[in-house]
Amino acid sequence: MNKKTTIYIIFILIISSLPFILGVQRSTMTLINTIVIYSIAALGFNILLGYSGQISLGHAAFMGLGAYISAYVTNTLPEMGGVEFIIGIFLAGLIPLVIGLILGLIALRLEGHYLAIATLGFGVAIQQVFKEWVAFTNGFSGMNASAINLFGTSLRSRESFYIFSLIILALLSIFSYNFIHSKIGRGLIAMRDSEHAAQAMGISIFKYKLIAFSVSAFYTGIAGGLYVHLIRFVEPNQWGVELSLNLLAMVVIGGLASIFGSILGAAFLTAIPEILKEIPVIGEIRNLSMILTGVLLIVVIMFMPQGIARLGIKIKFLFNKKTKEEKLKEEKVV
Amino acid sequence: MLKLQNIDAYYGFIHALKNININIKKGEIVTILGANGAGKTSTLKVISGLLKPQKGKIKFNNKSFNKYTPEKIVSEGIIQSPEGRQIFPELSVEENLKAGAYTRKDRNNIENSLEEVYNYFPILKERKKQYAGTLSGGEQQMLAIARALMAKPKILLLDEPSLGLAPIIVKEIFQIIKDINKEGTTVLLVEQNAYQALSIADYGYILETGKVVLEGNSKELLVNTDIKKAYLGGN
Amino acid sequence: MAIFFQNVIAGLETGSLYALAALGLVLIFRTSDVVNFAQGEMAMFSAFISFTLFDSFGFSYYLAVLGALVFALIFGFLVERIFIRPASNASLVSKMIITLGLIMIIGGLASAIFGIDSYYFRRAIDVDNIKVSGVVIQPNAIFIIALTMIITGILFYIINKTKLGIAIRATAQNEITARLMGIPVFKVYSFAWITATLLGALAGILIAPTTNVSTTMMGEVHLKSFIAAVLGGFGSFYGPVLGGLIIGVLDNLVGMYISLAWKTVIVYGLLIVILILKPTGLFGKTHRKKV
Amino acid sequence: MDILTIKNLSISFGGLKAVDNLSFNVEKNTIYGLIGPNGAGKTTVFNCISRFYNPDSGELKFFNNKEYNLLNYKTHQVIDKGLVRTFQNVELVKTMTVLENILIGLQTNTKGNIFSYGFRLPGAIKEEKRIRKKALNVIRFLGLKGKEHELAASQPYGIQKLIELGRTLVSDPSLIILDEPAAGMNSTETKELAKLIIRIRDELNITILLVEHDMSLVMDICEKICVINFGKKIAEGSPIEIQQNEEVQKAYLGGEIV
Amino acid sequence: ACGNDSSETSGEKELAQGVSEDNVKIGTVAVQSGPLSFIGAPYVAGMEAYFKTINKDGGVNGREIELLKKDDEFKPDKSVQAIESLIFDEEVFAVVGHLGTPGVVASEEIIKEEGIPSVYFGSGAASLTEAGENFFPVQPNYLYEGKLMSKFAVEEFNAEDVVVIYQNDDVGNDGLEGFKTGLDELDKKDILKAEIPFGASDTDFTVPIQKAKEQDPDLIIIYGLSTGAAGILKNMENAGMTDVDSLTTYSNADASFLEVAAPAAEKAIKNLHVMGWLEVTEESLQPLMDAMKEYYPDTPINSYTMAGWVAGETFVAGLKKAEDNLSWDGYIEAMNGLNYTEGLASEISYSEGEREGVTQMAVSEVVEENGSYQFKQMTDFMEFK
Ligand SMILES: Nc1ncnc2c1ncn2[C@@H]1O[C@H](COP(=O)(O)OP(=O)(O)OP(=O)(O)O)[C@@H](O)[C@H]1O
Ligand SMILES: Nc1ncnc2c1ncn2[C@@H]1O[C@H](COP(=O)(O)OP(=O)(O)OP(=O)(O)O)[C@@H](O)[C@H]1O
Ligand SMILES: [Mg+2]
Ligand SMILES: [Mg+2]
Repeated sequence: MNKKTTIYIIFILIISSLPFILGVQRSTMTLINTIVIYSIAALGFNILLGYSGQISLGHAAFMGLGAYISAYVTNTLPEMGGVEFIIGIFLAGLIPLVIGLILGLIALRLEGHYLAIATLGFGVAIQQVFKEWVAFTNGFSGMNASAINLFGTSLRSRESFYIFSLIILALLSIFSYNFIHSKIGRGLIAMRDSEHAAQAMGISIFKYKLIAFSVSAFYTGIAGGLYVHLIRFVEPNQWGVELSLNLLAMVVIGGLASIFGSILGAAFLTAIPEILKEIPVIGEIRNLSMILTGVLLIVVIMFMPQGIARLGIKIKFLFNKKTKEEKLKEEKVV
Repeated sequence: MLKLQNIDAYYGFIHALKNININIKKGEIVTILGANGAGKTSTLKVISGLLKPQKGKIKFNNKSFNKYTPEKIVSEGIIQSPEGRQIFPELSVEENLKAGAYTRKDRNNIENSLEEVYNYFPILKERKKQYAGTLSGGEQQMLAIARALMAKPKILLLDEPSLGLAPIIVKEIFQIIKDINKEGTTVLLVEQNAYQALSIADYGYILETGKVVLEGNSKELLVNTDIKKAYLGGN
Repeated sequence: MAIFFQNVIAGLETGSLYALAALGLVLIFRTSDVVNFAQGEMAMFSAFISFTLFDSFGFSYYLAVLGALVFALIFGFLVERIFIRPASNASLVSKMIITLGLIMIIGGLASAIFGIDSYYFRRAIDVDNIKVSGVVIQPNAIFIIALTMIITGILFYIINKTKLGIAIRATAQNEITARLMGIPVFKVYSFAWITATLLGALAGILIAPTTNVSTTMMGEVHLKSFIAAVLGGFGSFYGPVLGGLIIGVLDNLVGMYISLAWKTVIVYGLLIVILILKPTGLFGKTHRKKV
Repeated sequence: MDILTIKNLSISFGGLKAVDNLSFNVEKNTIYGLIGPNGAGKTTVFNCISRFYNPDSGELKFFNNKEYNLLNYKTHQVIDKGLVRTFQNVELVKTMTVLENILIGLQTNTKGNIFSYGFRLPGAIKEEKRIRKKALNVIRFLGLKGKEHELAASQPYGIQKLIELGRTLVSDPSLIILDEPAAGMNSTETKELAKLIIRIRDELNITILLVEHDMSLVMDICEKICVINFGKKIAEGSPIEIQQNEEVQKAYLGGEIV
Repeated sequence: ACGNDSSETSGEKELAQGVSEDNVKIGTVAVQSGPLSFIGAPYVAGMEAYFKTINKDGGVNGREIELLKKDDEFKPDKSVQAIESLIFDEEVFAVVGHLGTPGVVASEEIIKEEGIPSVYFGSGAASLTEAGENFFPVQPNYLYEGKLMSKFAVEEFNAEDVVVIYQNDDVGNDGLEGFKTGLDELDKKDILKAEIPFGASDTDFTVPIQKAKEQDPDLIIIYGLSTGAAGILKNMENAGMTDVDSLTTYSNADASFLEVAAPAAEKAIKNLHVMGWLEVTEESLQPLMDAMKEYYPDTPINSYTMAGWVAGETFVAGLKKAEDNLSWDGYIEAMNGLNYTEGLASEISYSEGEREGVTQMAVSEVVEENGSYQFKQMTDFMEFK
């Protein structure tokens, strides 16, 4: 284990124990939990957009799908001592993965704005399916779900949920880090930067687009599966264009092609509006928190066009000229 | 006519031009030579206003260009055929040429100019309705040069115009440069083909890692042994 | 048959509004490479302006519309200047996020200024309907369709036949080179944003009699205008217009003859199928990319 | 022995016949030049060989231990048959370092899937080490040592061309097709390039098919040259023969003999 | 969350969380920002206007009412957070007027677990009537309203060919469902000729109207919220369907709906009827009008405002009745005997195990008075029996 990994692990341990040390309130804990969940979704989305250069404005559908699947499975399977949750969360990832393949096939023929809007259409259509397919989703009335039940241990408390979801986030982050820094990641990035060169070098655009879409759908689906056991309710209206755009914003604000950026972005977009609402004067005036969130988004883009995660690198650069190449590299991303 | 005085320019942290002084007299052909990455393109970018120098002055007929935008500089009569051709891929060949004539006031003569450049490059006439992006590399290069010619500039900046052209066309290009120079256009020419460039130029500058290391009459430069070694492939 | 025509005409009417909005979108993303998610919000704001002029300031309808158009002109100009231009070097997706921010700002401001209520706003042509062999024809609908055609025609002419058009398309493809050719790209951007905002404002004012003037009035039109742009293909400027009309009519025909509840799924599914068959839209030109 | 045979190749765009019934063979372990006026169809031939374009008709055969009918393969499948190309406009992965760019050339030679890498299975780690070593060898061969962790896009044009060349070399090809490798180089650099190409042929036993307008390079290193115009072959032969061919003189060289 | 236990152990005077000698802290969760704020903003304003009126008169039994507002943007996750914040961080005495079905259903479990009184839901979720003793739903849910509509359709309109045009979301689907159940129970299934959905954000209502017209109905039920319902009416006018009776939901039972719908549907509007659960007379509305004018002059007064007002009324009625026994059990006990008739709603009553909320509704018709339109009650208040 090298120094960098050790630092990361210590960092993660500190972050993860912070809520306990500070003794935050239950509602804050819920907020933190949603941040963890959206981090997972954003991470998946970043693999697609940041690393593979493929856009999707329909990813909310995968998150919704994950939520419905897990709710459905845990609701319909008889009490099996926690096995139903495992099956549920597994399918919450797997089925979106398969549908992600379909989206990948669509993406094979489309690019840029066309892909963006086609996926947007896909998202809207799936959302409509959530509304109409009552047998599976219970339609507009929505569906309740139980708390996570891990082999008889119920993770009802916000704290236990936090630990559990954080472990999943960590595992998925490490997994992504590993495969991004390998042949697979290089293939994705090559496809993003120069499709022609990639093809000439033996990278099958077909295969890598499918990888990008299915992996990111998997992550997003898992996030949905966790979501439904935290909020314990799912209804169709949440999984629309707005959420898809939010995922996009998380990834861009946090930092494209940055795992840590995905998490920062999720935290930014989830927490900022809530924090703003709590500030006395701002909270009182209608929509002021919303307006300010919008302003903040724009400010971040203007002053940190590479995302918040890249800020650290900039600061590091000020102190250490040796990282020049690194900086250059960061600046050229996207 | 055009003067660069003590120019220093950066790309982020890369110091691309270091204290460059270049002087171009009216009616001349001036060439800039140098190895890869020496700063030739950057010099042209500075003149065109794409790269703003940190230090130094750019003067055109004693007017300071430092604050001018690229489009303003074009309307003053300086246009370039940029490195890498940079044609508009989804405009037709003819529309590309018309875009080159954007700042011209004498709209009526544009048709004539079109005929003129088609005369220089007949292949372009054949391809005039084709999307420029689908032209072959050399055809695109011709288009880029022709597009700049359409502006009828006072000073024409050419960044490696012979790149990717067949030998026979390369010859023609140099002939064209001579022709338009005779008609009164001042030319600043960046070339890898040092021998050819020096043969038609009046004056030359040699750049090395962002600095002018040598300048002089092209006749003198042609016989300079250092240059022969470095650029002309002679011994 | 009367029912069929009734649906087609109504589809053309709403489709025209999608088309106007889509034209605006396309103009912006062809020039400044921005997918303007805030187009609907901006249009809503302009519609509110015209309504306020009409309702609270006692302007006549046409004067109020004119006032709103003047407002839109300034509005479009300012948005480009203040929010878009400083980020002109940002990536495509970053610019998307800026317009997302704009949604929040403009939407938030609108409800802070105009309130959250909905208001009825009159039609542009308020005369009695004509009935032609069982089909009810609203003069207002004819007006909307005709207006769209005229505007499309004018834009088509500008884009394809004028110097400004070449400047616009050149800027769209390569801003830096466009500047190297002396094209004042910032004026082009301003032109695009102003025109787009005007088009959006028109769409908003004309849809108001159906959706009422409210902060949420443009949601559907906005979404459909995206779909229209892509369906028709934004390689050309008539593609999005035809796309808008097709969406408008298709929506009604699918609703009438297939299923209202599954209409959305069917129409969007069809969109995806069409795009797979024709990746640059129905009327987009495909050309092999050169390596 | 031939390594590549092209028979009656034709492709047209709209009404334009870019390649017209073209045939030529490239012999193993030679340096073969394809030249011709601008727009003659050279890059298009390359695009057909590397399967970016589908020819309208004709045969494309590649021999590497075995006979491959190239038309049966997709673009990305060509490289592991032993045939790889460079681009007329350098196509590097801009955000990657020099080393990473070269590793891209090993993409199909690398075992492992997303799971073995995601979970860092021992096999994957070993594989990654193996290919890095291989890439570093190529970097050394090209004289780019020390630059491996620099960003590819910030390198001067000449170096970028070398990196692209390295990316092809690392895949252990038996035929490389180069599209205007000397464009943008001055004569000294071109000379270096010529030496390098010969070394590639001699030391690595790689056959080279090349398109180039720089006659000093072509006449220097090519054993055989094919000249095309309007997509048709107008001459084929040794450099001397080509230089003396009148039609080539007229259409292409413009009377110049280098 | 210990208010519960403490009141049980020590005597009557023990106060639950959020209650002090001169203050009762309560909380509400409703959408305040974003596109749906047109529902939440007037709703909360109505509620707050009521509390301010009460406070101005010295509060309830000497205690002022302090209302904490949380914005959940109509999203279930934010709603859960908001509810948790109110119960556990702010420690409010009760939740009043939680708005929005997604949020209400998502946080049902927490409310149930904690046992905190939750009074009035801005939600048509039918499950609330069986959620538990600490739940006090008031406004009729859409299922019930739909059911009652069928009774009016049969008994008041003598309809034989009914078409339901419903908004394709929880509102319209529940309404339709209720209507069909009602018909079933009345054994009149065959009078329903067509069920036609429309989208809440549709921009073209031609198809639903064409489909309705094909049936040549004598009564059209328009089950949808303001914008959509107005769009339907305008299109009926255009299509010449101006002499068919129409009946719409109580959500549209306010003057502001008529203002939006009437101008382009001058003929169709005259045959419009609306369900109502509030006694909307000039006299009964006066206190609301006055309070709104004083505290929120810029906020529209519509059915949402009235709903908020009733939420306030209901909570305060219980508070008054509980007097000083302000533990959660004390309050629930007091509510269990409530029979409140002084407010906007005709009658609100609960008893143990009985959480139906308002079940009495009446139909109003549109009347025109020199160019301006109003609803006028036309039938008695009735229940579905
Ligand atoms: N956009 C850029 N960002 C960072 N560095 C750059 C950029 N453009 C050029 N440089 C660097 O500036 C220096 C000068 O480059 P320039 O393009 O002016 O050279 P040149 O003489 O035109 O070379 P060539 O013969 O390759 O065209 C080089 O070191 C190059 O790497
Ligand atoms: N995708 C395409 N669509 C239309 N025309 C094309 C396309 N690709 C190539 N062409 C045309 O085919 C002809 C041959 O092009 P090609 O690029 O093969 O020429 P080349 O021999 O490589 O020329 P150069 O030496 O200038 O690079 C050109 O005239 C070009 O305009
Ligand atoms: Mg250069
Ligand atoms: Mg070529």
